[in-house]
Amino acid sequence: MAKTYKKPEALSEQVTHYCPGCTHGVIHRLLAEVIDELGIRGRTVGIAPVGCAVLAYNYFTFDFQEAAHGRAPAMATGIKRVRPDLMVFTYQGDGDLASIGMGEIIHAANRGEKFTTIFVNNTVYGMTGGQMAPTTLKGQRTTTSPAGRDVEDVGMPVKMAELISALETPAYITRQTVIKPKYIVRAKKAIKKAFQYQMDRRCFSLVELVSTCPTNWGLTPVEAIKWTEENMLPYFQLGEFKTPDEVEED
Amino acid sequence: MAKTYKKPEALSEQVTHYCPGCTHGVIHRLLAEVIDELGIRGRTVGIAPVGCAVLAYNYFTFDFQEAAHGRAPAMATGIKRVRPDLMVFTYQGDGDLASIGMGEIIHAANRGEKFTTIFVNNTVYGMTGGQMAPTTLKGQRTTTSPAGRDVEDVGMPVKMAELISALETPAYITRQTVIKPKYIVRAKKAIKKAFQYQMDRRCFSLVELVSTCPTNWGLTPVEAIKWTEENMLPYFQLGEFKTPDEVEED
Amino acid sequence: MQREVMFAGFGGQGILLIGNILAHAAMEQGFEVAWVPSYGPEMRGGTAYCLVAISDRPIGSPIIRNPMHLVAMNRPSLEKFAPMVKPNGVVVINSSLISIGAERDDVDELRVPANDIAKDLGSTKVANIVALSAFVARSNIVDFEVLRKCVQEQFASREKLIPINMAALDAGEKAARLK
Amino acid sequence: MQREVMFAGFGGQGILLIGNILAHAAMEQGFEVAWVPSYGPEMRGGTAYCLVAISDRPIGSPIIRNPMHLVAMNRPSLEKFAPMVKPNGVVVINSSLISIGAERDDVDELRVPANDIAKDLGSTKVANIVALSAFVARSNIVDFEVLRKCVQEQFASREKLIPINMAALDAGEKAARLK
Amino acid sequence: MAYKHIIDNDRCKGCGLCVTICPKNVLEMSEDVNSMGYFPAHQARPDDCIFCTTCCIMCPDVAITITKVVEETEASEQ
Amino acid sequence: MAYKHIIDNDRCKGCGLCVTICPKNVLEMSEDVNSMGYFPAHQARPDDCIFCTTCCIMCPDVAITITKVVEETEASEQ
Amino acid sequence: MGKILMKGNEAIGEAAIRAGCLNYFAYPITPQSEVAEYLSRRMPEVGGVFLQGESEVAVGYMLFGAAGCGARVLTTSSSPGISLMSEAISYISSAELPVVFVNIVRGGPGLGGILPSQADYFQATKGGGHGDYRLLVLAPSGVQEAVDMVMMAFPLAEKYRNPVMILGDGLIGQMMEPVEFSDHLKSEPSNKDDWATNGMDTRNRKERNLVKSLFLDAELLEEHNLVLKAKYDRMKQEEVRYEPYNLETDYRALVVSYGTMSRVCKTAIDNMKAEGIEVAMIRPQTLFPFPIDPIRAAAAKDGCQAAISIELSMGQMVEDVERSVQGKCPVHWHGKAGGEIPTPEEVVDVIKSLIK
Amino acid sequence: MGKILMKGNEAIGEAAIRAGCLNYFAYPITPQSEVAEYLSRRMPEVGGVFLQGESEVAVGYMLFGAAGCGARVLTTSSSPGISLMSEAISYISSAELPVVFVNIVRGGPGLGGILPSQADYFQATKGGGHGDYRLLVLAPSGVQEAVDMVMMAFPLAEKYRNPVMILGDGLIGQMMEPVEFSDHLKSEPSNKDDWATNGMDTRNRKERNLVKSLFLDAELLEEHNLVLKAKYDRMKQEEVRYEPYNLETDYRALVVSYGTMSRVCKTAIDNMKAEGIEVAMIRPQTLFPFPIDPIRAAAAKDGCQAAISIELSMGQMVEDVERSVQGKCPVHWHGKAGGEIPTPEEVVDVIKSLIK
Ligand SMILES: Cc1ncc(C[n+]2csc(CCOP(=O)(O)OP(=O)(O)O)c2C)c(N)n1
Ligand SMILES: Cc1ncc(C[n+]2csc(CCOP(=O)(O)OP(=O)(O)O)c2C)c(N)n1
Ligand code: SF4
Ligand code: SF4
Ligand code: SF4
Ligand code: SF4
Ligand code: SF4
Ligand code: SF4
Ligand SMILES: [Mg+2]
Ligand SMILES: [Mg+2]
Repeated sequence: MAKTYKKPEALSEQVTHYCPGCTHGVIHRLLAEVIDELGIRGRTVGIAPVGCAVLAYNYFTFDFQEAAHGRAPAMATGIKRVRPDLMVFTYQGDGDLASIGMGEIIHAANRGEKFTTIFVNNTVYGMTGGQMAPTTLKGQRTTTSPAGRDVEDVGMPVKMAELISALETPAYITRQTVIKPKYIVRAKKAIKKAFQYQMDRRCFSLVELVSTCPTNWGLTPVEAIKWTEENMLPYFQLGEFKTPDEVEED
Repeated sequence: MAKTYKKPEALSEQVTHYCPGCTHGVIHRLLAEVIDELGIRGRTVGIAPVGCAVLAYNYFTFDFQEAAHGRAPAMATGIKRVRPDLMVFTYQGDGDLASIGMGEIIHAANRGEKFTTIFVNNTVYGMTGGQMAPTTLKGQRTTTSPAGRDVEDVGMPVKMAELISALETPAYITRQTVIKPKYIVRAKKAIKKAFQYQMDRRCFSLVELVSTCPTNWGLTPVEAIKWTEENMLPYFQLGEFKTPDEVEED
Repeated sequence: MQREVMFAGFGGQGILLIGNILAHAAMEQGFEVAWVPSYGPEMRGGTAYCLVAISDRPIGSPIIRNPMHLVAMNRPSLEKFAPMVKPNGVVVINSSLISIGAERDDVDELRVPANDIAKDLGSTKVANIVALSAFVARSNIVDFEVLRKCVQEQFASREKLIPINMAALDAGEKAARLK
Repeated sequence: MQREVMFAGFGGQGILLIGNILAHAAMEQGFEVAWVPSYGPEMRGGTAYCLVAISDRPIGSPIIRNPMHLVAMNRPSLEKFAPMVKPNGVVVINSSLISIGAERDDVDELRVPANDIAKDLGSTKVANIVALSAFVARSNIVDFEVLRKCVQEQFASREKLIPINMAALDAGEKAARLK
Repeated sequence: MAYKHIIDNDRCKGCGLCVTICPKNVLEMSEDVNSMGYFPAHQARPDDCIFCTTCCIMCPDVAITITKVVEETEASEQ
Repeated sequence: MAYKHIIDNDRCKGCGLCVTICPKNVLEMSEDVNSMGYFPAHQARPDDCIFCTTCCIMCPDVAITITKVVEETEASEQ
Repeated sequence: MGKILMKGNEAIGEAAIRAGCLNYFAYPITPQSEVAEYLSRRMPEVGGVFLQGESEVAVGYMLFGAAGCGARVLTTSSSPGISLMSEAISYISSAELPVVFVNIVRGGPGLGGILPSQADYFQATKGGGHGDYRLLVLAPSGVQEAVDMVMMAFPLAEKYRNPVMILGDGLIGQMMEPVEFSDHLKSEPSNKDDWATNGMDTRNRKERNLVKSLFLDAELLEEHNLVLKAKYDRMKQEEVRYEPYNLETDYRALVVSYGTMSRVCKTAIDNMKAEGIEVAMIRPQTLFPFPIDPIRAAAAKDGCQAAISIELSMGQMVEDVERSVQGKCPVHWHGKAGGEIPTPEEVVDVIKSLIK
Repeated sequence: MGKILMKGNEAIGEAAIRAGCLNYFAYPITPQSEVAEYLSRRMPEVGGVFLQGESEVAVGYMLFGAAGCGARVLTTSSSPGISLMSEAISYISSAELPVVFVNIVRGGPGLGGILPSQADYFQATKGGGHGDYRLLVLAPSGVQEAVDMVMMAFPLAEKYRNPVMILGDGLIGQMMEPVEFSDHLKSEPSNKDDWATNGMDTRNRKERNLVKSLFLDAELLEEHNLVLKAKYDRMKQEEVRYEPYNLETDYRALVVSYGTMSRVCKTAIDNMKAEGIEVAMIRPQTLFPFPIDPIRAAAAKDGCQAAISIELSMGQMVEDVERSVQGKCPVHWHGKAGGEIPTPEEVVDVIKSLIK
């Protein structure tokens, strides 16, 4: 059963600036592994968001662009339109993708742009100090919802995977999580599948990843995992919401 | 059966600048009738979009603001937040609401802002000369899709009512049309219902109205009605997509 | 010297086209030219107009409050622009659709029943060419033969339209010379 | 004269708080003061620091490359900031966590086992107050009694924390005076 | 007849929608241009009109009005 | 034993996720601070390790590596 | 109430409330997010409106809508966020709505950095948006002045029915200084019934109000722009504010500097005075209207060998200084734009290098 | 190929293709939508990319992405649309990407009108976005010059790895004039392998490329800004372009005017010459870098009684004229900002009123 495990080539040596236990690190590694396995490092362009992952480009070993807050899907569109042969992914947080970047992600998905979006949903604006995000859970306290998210006042948390699945244009849309090894393995499969659809120039793909932000939640990494499981997973249900195929394949 | 019919008080005397047979005129009248019937003219604020209806404020007799392109829902939010007692509606075209204003309408709907959106879907950018809109039908020729909308290239037409209905926050979402008297009567009912939900401070409401643009379609008004019926209605299906009530009421 | 011609009428009357042809002819003849359309939401109102400036020197502002000449294809256009024409300008009036006159005694008014002439030729669509031709014949703003060539070129890609348009050109010229 | 104190350590050590208390005390004593934190994504790295400027005149730039004094609560902070301190400044070193010294012979180095002292008092949380107190006692940058008052005010809303913090203050002062 | 059916010549843009929609084939387009340059609709067969308001409901330009021809008795009744 | 389990002391941020997740309770947090100021994880009971890589999969900082201790025969077999 | 030690961002939030502004729309961005965090707690306490918009673009139009119906309203943001509002700022200016914007400037261009900067001077004073409009721009040099300027901004915005921008920087937002708050201002702009879409029923005059910026007709747009211009000209007459420093001496150079940077310049000037070298400073408190005449007069003084614009940017205000000085003496620029603030020593060296 | 009569907007589209720009992203807006309409037909013919973005904000970043991976890329828009791109313009400038923007300016502020205007001068030359950056700004005065400037813009953008903006107006976009197209330019910027994210596999040098604008460290951001500043300074040295008009005479006044407005000024100057009054003009063809030295020299000439900035705005370029003239003679402004263009007669009257 035993196997070797080491840093993928697509990942740089640099120690990340992420807080201890932050799942951004796990997701980075999965991406790097998939890119290694597909052998596409030399023709991949990543797009870093504005959010805690703004420095993501430091942690990979292939071409990167850094977007403005929320606009990664527009940048990816620009790249894919002029260079359809490149493999392009955006890496975006929930503030980035679901708040300021709502228009861009919906339109890129609707146009069926052939890139992949990795959507890291941790229910808060990590980088700027834990403000409320569109995905903040009902009653969840943040620095700008000090009394807890009041859904009467600001509505329900947005379910991006479901929302984008409501578009008519074919796409691959899935929600996974990385809070435990078994989920991590599935998340990696989903990312790989998304990249494969892109390689085949089939469709847009979005992998939403239910993630943690121990620092801004005020929890230890271990508590954060538990909190995610108990609070996020019941609302942000895991699964495949849409595939471009008539009959689902794996 | 006979009844009298005259210009509602909420409508001004001015002849509109709309092209002959353009359904913007019908929708204006319906709005004015509803406002008259609810007796809310003195506390209503309309928001004109940027689009053919940019001058809408000339045709009504109550307070109006004019938005920037796509931003009417943000303006309506600003008004309703500081003056919840005012009745506020946005009047938006498909370029305005579904293209540039996608982020604003989705977020206003998701926050459950208590205003009403009248969404005039005529599949093109009327005012600027008939360019492609997100709602342009498959294969439809426009000035920027001269070979017809290629859904492989730019995706499927967006169904706004369905998309917004995918949000979790309660709302009243319906799609109607105004191409024939029987539909017009139903459209008016829907508008009234939407305003009533607003009066009761229940929820956000959106009335999508399948409309015509004879000028940019290159058709006579009568041909335009027929085209709408044959091409738009099968794709943009009429109906109520969401109500804030557990059990639907009328 | 710079001369300007205002063409005005309903949308659909081919106003922009005849302005374009005149500008083309002037260019062929070696003049500096500029063609300026009305644009934007005004078009919704159903009116269409354009201004052509022709000069032997680089053209300053081609947007001119007082054009030298006017070709009015419908009544609202005549009412709007006739008062602005410079003294001694030519004012062509499409008398098929316009019963009134320019109400000016300092301009050269030329009434041409362009729609009627065109109808006689087989299609009211060429009323615009009739009016253009009459205007050029009267004003001599460009050489008539150059105009003829340009009309021909204009319809080069839709060859079967050439005869009727050439006939319209002749009819317009005739209408102008008659007076 | 303007004097500046850099407080530095891990996030969670209460660095910003002791800077704040010192600034408050200086203000109470009639000085001009400014308190400047580090902010933004640097915080992710786990470090926290702030600078307090105290002066008898309006304060120019409170962002200072070479502060007069340093209170270093962990080793990386000492390594980073010790070389920047102005000659003759006071450098307080939390010797519970820092085995090395400032490596300077022109500063007044004061080693205080703040965490150990705090642990003896019942909670390592008050190590920051121990260090602050030792610093003030050594530098006399503000009147110790004013500082005492300000610490008390700081915890006024959480009264049961007052005794341990006052004890920390005394212990810190003692540690400074001992040397 | 208790109702009056008026097409405002200067509001009508000649779109023809009322003509198509009238169940009684009452309306036709006029040959005369109006002040805006349009050929407005008019009642070609007014006697067939049943005042159903269908044309009013359809007209995008509120050019058609149907008013009650008020008789004294009716007016006081309301 | 054919595998080697290494925790890179200077990459580990001491989040403790590996400790919680290890099925064999091999890992524990160390008492000594590392260069970044964190208390890293270490193998308290290395003999219990079954090299299942679970901890590697969980670690957000790629601080854990498992390598094959290559013997000549094995290497040539591959 | 005496002095309290307060963070600039929080003090700005508190000042707004005391200025009677109970409506706040914003989007988080470093280094000003504390304003939003503070007001998310405070607004519910005072019955005000706090809303985190989905983006700065949306926030711009929330402000428009709210101000358009007569509410006193504030936003705070930082450089990229202000860029995203620039269309709205142009619209709000054209619609003549009194909105107060606070820009806690960070390093640019692009994502840049988050440290103090003055590189949005052009954007604020020449208009980031399109068309002929002007913001009234106030530049505080410390927390107390930030508070005072917020209190001042609302009446000014309402006097002119024009947006006012307060240009701070990361230092002013993040630093704590002692502040004192003056009394609360009265709450309602007085004349709003003439123009606000606050619902006809609530007004005496039963005509509808219209808030808009479209003028398709050339003459009407011209007229509108002349009205706006008259307003900006009036600001130039009535609202120029600046602090003279050491201007009464026989100075050998004139420094023009504002905000955070001017604090350092003061220290530098004091230090030079101690050495026997007199240098004067004009510190613009309004960046628009700019203190053109005072600067020209000061630069023209006998013995003044140089005017030096010292900025946390690569040379923006210097253009206005050049315009002001009109050749009366040579104009120089010194600045930094990375986030580091020049030290007094550096400033002294620069000044010395420019005078004999 | 001889002269053909072509609409400005279409000529701009065609010129881009001939400049080897096969990538176009835009959003419709009057008065420039014909560029998009034209290119929606032409791009497929030449195997290029045409994409109508969902908004100008998105278009700004499509340009960023495309240029970032080495493509030659164009957008066209009009005033409010450019405001929405201002964040992107700041980012693109910081990331040093060669993008060409065309702004067919319309009346502002706000929704304004759609007639010709020059009221985006400030926005274009001082930066609508945040931070220290500069666009190289070209101002054509007719359709032929618009074509020439588009052809010129791409090599300039690539020379400096900096965005270039062409500032036209509704007249230039909508009018037809005779144009001649020069030969096609070569297609690929040569040095892109050094910086573009075009995929490591396609490059010889196997290091990854990074396109970004974040510099959290003060020193690095400072360094970056100094690199940018050096570039702008170089532009000031090498790229100033202007047309002198009647400058060889003993003129009594100096007009500074550009674009559409300058055409009218030429007519006015000709008319005055006929009357025996000599007036000179400097017509900036680059608005940044601005022809500061030529204007100063011209204003300083004996007999020149006034410098007059004549603009389709309420007074924007006049500030640069003031800066340039440095008190050598009085500086005046004349302008309109509604959409109507002042007539030659009006210009003559203004000039006469300012000279003896
Ligand atoms: C236009 C703009 N607005 C705001 C910001 C400030 N900002 C930086 S990151 C961020 C939120 C990031 O949150 P999220 O996308 O959820 O990522 P996370 O940090 O949680 O991974 C914000 C608001 C910015 N840089 N630019
Ligand atoms: C920021 C901005 N971008 C573009 C425009 C130009 N514009 C005006 S109306 C319009 C499209 C309107 O189409 P739609 O919303 O469908 O309304 P319709 O005219 O069809 O009723 C556009 C793109 C603008 N005014 N502002
Ligand atoms: S703030 Fe939250 S999201 Fe950001 S690095 Fe820390 S834990 Fe991760
Ligand atoms: S262009 Fe189309 S939408 Fe606009 S008024 Fe004309 S018909 Fe109506
Ligand atoms: S009222 Fe009815 S019957 Fe009469 S004209 Fe109108 S549609 Fe026809
Ligand atoms: S529907 Fe109205 S506008 Fe159209 S033809 Fe009939 S009366 Fe005229
Ligand atoms: S490899 Fe498996 S058993 Fe060994 S430490 Fe890691 S999780 Fe535990
Ligand atoms: S999971 Fe990784 S970072 Fe966390 S404690 Fe274990 S080895 Fe260290
Ligand atoms: Mg997040
Ligand atoms: Mg439309």
